[in-house]
Amino acid sequence: MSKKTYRQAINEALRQEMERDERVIIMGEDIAGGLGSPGEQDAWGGPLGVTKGLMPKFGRDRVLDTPITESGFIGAAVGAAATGLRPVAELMFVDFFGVCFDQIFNQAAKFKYMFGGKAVTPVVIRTMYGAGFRAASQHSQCLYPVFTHIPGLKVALPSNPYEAKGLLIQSIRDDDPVIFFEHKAMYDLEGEVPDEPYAIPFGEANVTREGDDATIIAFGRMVNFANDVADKLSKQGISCTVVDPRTTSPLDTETILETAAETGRVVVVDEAHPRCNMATDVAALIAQDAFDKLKAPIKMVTAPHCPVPFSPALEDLYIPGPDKIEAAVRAVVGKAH
Amino acid sequence: MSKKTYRQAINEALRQEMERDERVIIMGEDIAGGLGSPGEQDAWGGPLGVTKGLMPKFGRDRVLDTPITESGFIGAAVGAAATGLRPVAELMFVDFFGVCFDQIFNQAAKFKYMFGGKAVTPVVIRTMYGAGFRAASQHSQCLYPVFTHIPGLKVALPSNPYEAKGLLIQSIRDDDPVIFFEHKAMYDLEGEVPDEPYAIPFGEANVTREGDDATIIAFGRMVNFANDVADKLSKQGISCTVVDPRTTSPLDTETILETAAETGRVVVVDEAHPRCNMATDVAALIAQDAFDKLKAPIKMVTAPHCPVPFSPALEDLYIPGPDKIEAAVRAVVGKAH
Amino acid sequence: MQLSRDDLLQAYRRMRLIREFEDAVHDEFSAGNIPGFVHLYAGEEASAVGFCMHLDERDAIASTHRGHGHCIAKGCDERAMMFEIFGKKDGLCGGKGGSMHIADLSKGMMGANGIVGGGPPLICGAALSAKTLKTGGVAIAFVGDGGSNQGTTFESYNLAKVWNLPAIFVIEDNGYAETTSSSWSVAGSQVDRGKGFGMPAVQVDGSDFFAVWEVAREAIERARGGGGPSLVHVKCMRYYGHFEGDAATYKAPDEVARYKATKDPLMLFRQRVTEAGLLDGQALDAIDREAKARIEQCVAEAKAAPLPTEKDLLTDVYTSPY
Amino acid sequence: MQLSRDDLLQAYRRMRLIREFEDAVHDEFSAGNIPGFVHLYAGEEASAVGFCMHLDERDAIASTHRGHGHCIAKGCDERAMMFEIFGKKDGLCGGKGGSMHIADLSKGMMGANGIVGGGPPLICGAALSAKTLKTGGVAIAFVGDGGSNQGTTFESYNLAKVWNLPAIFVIEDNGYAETTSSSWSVAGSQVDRGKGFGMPAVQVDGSDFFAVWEVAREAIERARGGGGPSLVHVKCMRYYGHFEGDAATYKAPDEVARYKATKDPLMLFRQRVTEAGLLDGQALDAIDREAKARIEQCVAEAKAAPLPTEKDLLTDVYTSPY
Ligand SMILES: Cc1ncc(C[n+]2csc(CCOP(=O)(O)OP(=O)(O)O)c2C)c(N)n1
Ligand SMILES: Cc1ncc(C[n+]2csc(CCOP(=O)(O)OP(=O)(O)O)c2C)c(N)n1
Ligand SMILES: [Mg+2]
Ligand SMILES: [Mg+2]
Repeated sequence: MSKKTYRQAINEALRQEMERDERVIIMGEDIAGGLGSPGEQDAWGGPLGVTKGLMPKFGRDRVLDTPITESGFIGAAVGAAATGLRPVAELMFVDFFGVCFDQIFNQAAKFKYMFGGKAVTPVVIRTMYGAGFRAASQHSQCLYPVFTHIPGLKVALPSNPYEAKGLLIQSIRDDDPVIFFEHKAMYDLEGEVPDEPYAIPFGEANVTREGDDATIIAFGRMVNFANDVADKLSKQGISCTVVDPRTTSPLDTETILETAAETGRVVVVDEAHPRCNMATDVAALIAQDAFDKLKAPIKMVTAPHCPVPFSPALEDLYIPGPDKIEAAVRAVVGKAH
Repeated sequence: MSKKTYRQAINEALRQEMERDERVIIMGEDIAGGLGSPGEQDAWGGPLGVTKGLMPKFGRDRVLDTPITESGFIGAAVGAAATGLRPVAELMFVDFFGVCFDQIFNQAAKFKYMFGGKAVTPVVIRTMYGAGFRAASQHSQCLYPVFTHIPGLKVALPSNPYEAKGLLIQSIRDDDPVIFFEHKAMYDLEGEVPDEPYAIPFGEANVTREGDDATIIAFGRMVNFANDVADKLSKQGISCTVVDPRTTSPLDTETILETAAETGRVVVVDEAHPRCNMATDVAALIAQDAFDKLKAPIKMVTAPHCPVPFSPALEDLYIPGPDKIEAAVRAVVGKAH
Repeated sequence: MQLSRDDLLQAYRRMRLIREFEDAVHDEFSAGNIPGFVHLYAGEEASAVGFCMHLDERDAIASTHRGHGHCIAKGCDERAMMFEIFGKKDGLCGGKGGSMHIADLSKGMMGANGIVGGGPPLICGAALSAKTLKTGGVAIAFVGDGGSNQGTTFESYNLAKVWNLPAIFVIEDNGYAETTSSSWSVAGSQVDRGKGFGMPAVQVDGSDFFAVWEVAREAIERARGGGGPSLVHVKCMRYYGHFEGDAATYKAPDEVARYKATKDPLMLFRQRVTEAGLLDGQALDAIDREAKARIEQCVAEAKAAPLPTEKDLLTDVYTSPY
Repeated sequence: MQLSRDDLLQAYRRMRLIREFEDAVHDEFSAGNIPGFVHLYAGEEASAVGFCMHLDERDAIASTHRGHGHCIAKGCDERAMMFEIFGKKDGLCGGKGGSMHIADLSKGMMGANGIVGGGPPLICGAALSAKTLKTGGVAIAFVGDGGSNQGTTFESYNLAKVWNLPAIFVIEDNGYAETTSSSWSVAGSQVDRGKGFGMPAVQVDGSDFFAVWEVAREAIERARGGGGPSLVHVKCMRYYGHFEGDAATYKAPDEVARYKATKDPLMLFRQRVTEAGLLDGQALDAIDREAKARIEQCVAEAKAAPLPTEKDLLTDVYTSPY
């Protein structure tokens, strides 16, 4: 166990799984870097350095730089997964899914079903998401609700370094296509991470705080905001349960329904665009299956219905931050507090 | 006013708008047909004959057949819309959006915002959706929840020929990118359709049945099932309100909340995959903003979380049909009935 | 000529089986016994068989929406295929895929594909597996003339070349994408496009099994030997409509009939091998009869077979726990 | 030579303005005054200006993530651009777009684009508008060597050709896509690819403004005259890292310095016009001084300018009622 960043945790998971299983290969644009160039090789290790050091260790046959052809190489990862390899492909920013989604949602996700069960497609797609980087509308989206919508895909949203390592190892060992979402604003976040490999099972939520007054269900980076709010409010006599579902597909509906029922007051926090997102998904689930336990309207805290703006002055307003979460919790617990 | 099919209504809307405005052009794969071929021209008028007759009337300069390059021609429609035309592009099946979504969601949807308001992109994308055609996993999806998720897009889901004509005319006259969803199982559905052009404003739901016991909110083809169920149940003493939101983005939240509040018992019917879909979107909205009026858990009736199967024996079980809607209504109205 | 007598019999048997299969599906569809979108391969048999004759279990192919021929050529079980097309539980894909998704990964057949241009990236992956796992395998993407314009196809050319993959792109140019002529939709030429990506590229007459077999041999040997990808442009003719139900009015009235009379690949094969004294007509007649009987039996059994049931609806979505 | 003295002054002014703009943005980014992903065009000026000199308000261009140079060359206001890059309310895009989405449709500049390969389809659309509305306009997509491998780019080549659009594809090959050499990532050659789609295609030295200007003239005249699309492969060099913050260690240590010393497009322009006696050094020096002062002023004003506020967050999402 030692302190590692989210970036290091991901790198370590990749390294350990590549050591364990020769069939694990990784590919993506500049995940090593310098290919064909006269200068430094492994020059980048991915645009934010997440895969740095893997090419020198495993060689270019297992760490494949690609041309800028997401349909081509993500489709290749899918095809390779269906024929014996266990590829981890990097879709640099999830915002780029629009040029290659077919290979993910119509091919990888559906092979098993369309082929009557006779396909196994253990492909992982690692991808960056989220706002806060001043990266503007086409490099800041969440989009995991879209992947969650598709049967046949699994979707992991690690909220800290520990989750990142364990969920990525599970993603690689899992026999289904997994989309692994890395929040770009968390790469430098530190946390305790065991040195040995470990897998966190999918569909098992993590209850990060326990409380009586309200239940906050939050996703990805938002879990950290929710924890902060819970800690702050607990000093003010409002105690909150915080649930990190860890994966949106499968979703741990049991824990969500139980913790919602316990307090009867629910806030769902989702950084994604507000329509047909995880906030609505979870709120609807509760309104259907834990309705009788609810003591107050469910509150959703999400980004507004607009593209992500560039200007820091606007982007800071765009992100569903701790203030908005706190206000929502205060609203559901009501005057009493 | 005369009886027309859904297919005819769409064809008529296109024809009348092309007559009205020279800037309206249409494009797509085989929307006329026979290009470069020795035989019949306008051979198909689209794979299901929806655009038949438009090329002979308006010529190949305004009715453009395309190669099979959805990114290319849908992007061209977007670019043309930003530079003075009002293109209506056909994405044959919405299932194909995975090869071209970037031009829709990162380009068309975001131009206005990214460019600080200084862009107008009046593009319409007509597309076929839905199950029931024995067309299997890659030609039967709904996917409108994905488009609804994206700020900057508008999404229309006409439920019958009257709605189809009016909503398509509005789509074409609207200055924003509109995705117009045509259910492939409705093309032969007949209904009364005025001969003259008319536009149905976006974001105004249509209440197709009024009742006291439950509110059914349904989308697209499902509106017809909901109407049938309401008619059947009304004979058995259960009276339902049925709401057809007509557009999912914008969504008429006011009518939804009002009609939900009136009965306090809500069923939402969505043919789409169940996660992060319109059923969750509307259920969550109500659980947040009309919670105090609810008398029973909200029920969602959707397709199950699996790809659309080919075999008719399975596809019939897949579709959320009248039986499942009826059962849900009976469940929310409870023992009383 | 390096085709043995057995090879020749095998080639003819496969082509005839495809033809009978497609004719039978056409009849059954016309009679209302088969639902959905069904695209038939009749007329193009020499392409699938000319390539797949060189392949074995190490090798993979990806097909198109017009996939029955590639399936049979790659050794899929025609009986299970027929069951599949009828949507039956014991179909090759449990009735879940149907004609447009017919597949058998255990045979290296990675699927018909409902997405035009869906196959080429997958084939880069299969070729990458072969290269990485050093199986000696190659991978072939069959692509239509229409599919040759899809961006995914071009990306795959480039990827296969820069990764030096054992991949082959076979453009089956039957002159039409739905109703649209390839003489209009394809700017430049297939061969020049291939060369633009630095790949060896040739055109071949798809009515001539032997010509196809020969260019296939070269491309596949090159790939197996580490020489990288190639492109082959096969000119051919589809005999039925784009999908079942299409009257193909966009074609010249006598286009198909003339081709059948003068260039049918099975007819030309028969002519060639009998004239050269390699096989006699009786052996071929026997194959014709067997193939017909076999397919009739497949249809009869498929019709009688049970449908999948409710408990099949939600299986096969995931492999690991969900 | 058909460039007047005014044209020459204008060309040099535009190139110098781009260079000053980029140098200033580099300094401000390094000082921590500019956030986000910023990609600089310094070194490639002759390409943007060599093409855009032939364009007027009928014409449209689509750019890449590296868009400042194309903006300035197409006549966007450099002051509003600088405001935009600082995220200010009076920026060219109200501060909502930033460097990666800088655009001005009123000037025919259809935007920098955060999506590699995003521009070519849009340009087919602008060219279609020009053709349909008979404006006489042409449309140009600037594409990087990396972007030249994206499927959308190839689809656009084909579409432009089969629709016979007045479109030009300019591949700005600065040798790298991020860290990856175009000598590795681009199979075949740009020119052969263009020809594979039946387009006229040529390569040109992007350090030589006059050479660029000449091939641009030809391609644009052809397009305006109804002769359809062309491809131009411009070889050039970017002086800064891929984005601001990148140390470009993948390049040879002296690669940029040597190019700057021997092939800098502004230096070569100056040499050429002074040696030929077309302009004197003083006129060019004056432009240098003006450009520098102008950009300094833009930066100073941008820094002092107000930010957008909460009421700007939800505007500009839709045009018609929502
Ligand atoms: C991405 C995508 N676009 C469009 C279609 C609809 N479609 C199915 S087959 C076809 C024509 C294909 O033509 P070609 O590639 O020449 O194959 P052929 O049918 O001639 O065998 C089209 C347009 C599709 N299935 N997928
Ligand atoms: C679809 C997509 N894939 C990847 C990226 C990430 N990316 C941004 S710029 C770039 C390199 C582009 O190289 P090139 O086209 O040569 O342009 P240059 O940066 O050299 O001007 C990459 C990979 C992106 N923005 N969009
Ligand atoms: Mg074809
Ligand atoms: Mg480059």
